Amino acid sequence: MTMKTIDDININERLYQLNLGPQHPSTHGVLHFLLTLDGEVVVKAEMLIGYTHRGHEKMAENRIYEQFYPNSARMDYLSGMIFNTGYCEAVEKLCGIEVPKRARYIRVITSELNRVASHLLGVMDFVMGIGAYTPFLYGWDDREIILDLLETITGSRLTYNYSRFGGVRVDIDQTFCDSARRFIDRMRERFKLYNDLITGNIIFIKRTVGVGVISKDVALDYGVTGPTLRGSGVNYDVRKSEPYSSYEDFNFEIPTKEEGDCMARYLVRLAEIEQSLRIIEQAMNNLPDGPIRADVPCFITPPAGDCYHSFESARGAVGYYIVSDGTRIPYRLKVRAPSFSNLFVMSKIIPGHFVADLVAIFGSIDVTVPEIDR
Amino acid sequence: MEIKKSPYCEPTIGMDGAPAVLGFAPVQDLLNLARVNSLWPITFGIACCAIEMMAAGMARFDLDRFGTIFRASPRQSDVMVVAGTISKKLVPTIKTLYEQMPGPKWVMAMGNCAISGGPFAYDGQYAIVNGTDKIIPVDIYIPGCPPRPEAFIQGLLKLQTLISKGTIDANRRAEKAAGRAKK
Amino acid sequence: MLTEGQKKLLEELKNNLAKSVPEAKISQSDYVLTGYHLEFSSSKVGMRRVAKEMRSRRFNLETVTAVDFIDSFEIVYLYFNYNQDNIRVMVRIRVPKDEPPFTVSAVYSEAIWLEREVYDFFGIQFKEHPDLRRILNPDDADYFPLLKNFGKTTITGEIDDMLC
Amino acid sequence: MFSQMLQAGLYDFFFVFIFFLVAIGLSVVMVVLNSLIGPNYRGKRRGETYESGVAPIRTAWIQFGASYYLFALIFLAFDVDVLYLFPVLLTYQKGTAYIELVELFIFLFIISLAIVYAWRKGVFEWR
Repeated sequence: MTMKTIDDININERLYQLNLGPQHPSTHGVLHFLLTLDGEVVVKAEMLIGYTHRGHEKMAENRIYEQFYPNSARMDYLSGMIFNTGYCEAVEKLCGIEVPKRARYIRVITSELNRVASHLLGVMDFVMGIGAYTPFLYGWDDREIILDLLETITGSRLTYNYSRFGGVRVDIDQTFCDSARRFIDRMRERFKLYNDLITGNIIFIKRTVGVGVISKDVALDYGVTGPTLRGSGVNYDVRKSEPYSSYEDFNFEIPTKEEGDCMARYLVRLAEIEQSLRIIEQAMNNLPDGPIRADVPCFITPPAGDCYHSFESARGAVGYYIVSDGTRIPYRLKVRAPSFSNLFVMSKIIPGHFVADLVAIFGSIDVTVPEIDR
Repeated sequence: MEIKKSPYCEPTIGMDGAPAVLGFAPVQDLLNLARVNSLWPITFGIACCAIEMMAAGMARFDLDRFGTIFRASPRQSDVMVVAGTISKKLVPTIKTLYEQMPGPKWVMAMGNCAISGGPFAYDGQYAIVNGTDKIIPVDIYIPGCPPRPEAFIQGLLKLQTLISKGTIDANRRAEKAAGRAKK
Repeated sequence: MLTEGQKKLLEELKNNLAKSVPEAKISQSDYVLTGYHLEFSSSKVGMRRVAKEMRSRRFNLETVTAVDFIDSFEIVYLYFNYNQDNIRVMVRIRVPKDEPPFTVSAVYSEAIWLEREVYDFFGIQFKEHPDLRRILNPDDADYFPLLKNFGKTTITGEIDDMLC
Repeated sequence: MFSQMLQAGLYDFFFVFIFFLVAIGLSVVMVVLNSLIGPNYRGKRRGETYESGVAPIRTAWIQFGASYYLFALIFLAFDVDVLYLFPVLLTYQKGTAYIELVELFIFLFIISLAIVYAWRKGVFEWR
């Protein structure tokens, strides 16, 4: 691999190039930061990605629509359920399939559970990047409950294959709802523990307040979406702006913070867990009964044309752009990965920070690497 | 089924290394008891299997019971767990990390992607390498996509038996196979 | 269906875009079926003027991608306005294979990486791009994977007898 | 030589000498034994500095910022006074139990004043 030297800054003796490279505990996955350091201060940060590029989009052009189910959950495996249902909704929009109400509610419940699990891991990974290891264990403790919950109906812990075109695969029963309610009550008490353990910690406050501030213009310029954008004061959430899968039936707020620093993004994610719990509760309280899947032919053949479906994953606004030429194989399938744009904003805000702050900022932006590399 | 030599007596394939100076079996078997109960894997999570490896390390499945602590640098680790898809861009990194690990070292290929390219292996694939054993010698294969934390722990225990009773088991299996072939 | 604000913004957009890029075809499309409200298609030019227009209205550049129609490329820009009334504008620029288009990274810095990815997959050399290098594939790769003539494109035959 | 040492009352330092001998012996044994019992693999990249899986771009032998030296000096402040703790170690059991302990803490307190001074002078703010 040819190494990149700096083009605009001439290398005088003081600048040192460091690889915060593919294998590093703080880059969640294989992500390569090529840093130009002046002592401890980062002068220029360049991200080299592509270490887990698996060619999802080329695979989509070789497979019929149904064969792309497993791929959709393996792009962002932390919010696998959200990506899976998103892919099904994109193709349903293309074919004009009407999903029964119960299936839409089940999709909302499972997606919100998956969002809570993803936020838990994202937040605790961010906190561990700063040096606190115990919250990571507590976060995983709650996450394991969600994984068991989702495993009872989907059969897998991480890369779900639960949604089908027209609905979902397995119905949820009363035991699932009871254990989900028990989890919600338990999670509500855990907030007090997380606030004492993390938010109140003076070291955490000193390391995150005022670090890595993303202003609204920079966010607009770099196409940042998701909790990272909401931390900078823009209340854009696809579930509210373009309600899909009957999100308009539930009332929930979009938590936003104005400061735009690491602490703001952390607090936004914690508040979003709270909102997701509210959505799950409302969805389970008035869960309509009825079929869980529309009668859809075994292999669908969407009409020629293209469509773009946007939905909200734990990291931002994901979009499936499908161009179909009338056959059973998509002509082109493009996935808009929010982490791709969220990561690029770092090359704008990192210069001037310490190397240790780079880890804090990177953790607060909460990125999944295979979703960037697709 | 050829009798597999125990790994620490023979340098792994493709590595110019010398076996131990004090390489006699009783000394090494004694040391294996220490090596078996302190296998330190390198934190080298690539994709989805990395999350399951993390889950195995957490409080519920608790890898510390087996003396397994995740070390960040290859200088202090014995086991390289390749957890995830190996893309062509990552191959030089994996080789470098493997070579920078001190002996005795073992490799666990975790997940279908590391074993054979998994769900991404088809004949038009341009981006990934179909399996870890095309780059570095692998000792333990853990199937699953992603394998459950229990499967990762079972792979770890299988590696431990491979180390401590590696030659004895292999020889016994070889004799049984030879016996069946004669009948 | 379309709120008052969205209708007004749509009208405003239509004549502004028509003014700035006269030779383009602008049509309103059904949001429920296609996911975008306004469709703007032109050939070879116009992407920078549209980008400036969108940037002045604080639209967010969602994605830049390309589709390989054997004889020519179609570069797709998607703009979304998340401030007040949400409108999504689909911009299609039909570009012949040998004539590279201009970059919009001067207006939207996010386009630097998005266009690098399009170059990485299709080989479209965006003119005036700050540093057009490969981003996802290995740097010494000599192939452009998402072209229709690269590798195995369709395996319909095998799927039919395999599945049905 | 041994007998003069005894009369000169340096008998106590004999134990310190054994302490150093054991320390040096232990480290030598560990290094030698390690290279004997373990197999050594000499891969191509074995000698290179580890930089998270990628070949390092330039060597680290460049001019460093002055702030790094200040941090090293701060460490030295406490490192030197460990040497002065050895005599306390030897005369520990002669007086009553608490005298040496209190003297020890007074000594440490005075040493840590250097740290407080450096802190006030703003050594820890990275410039």
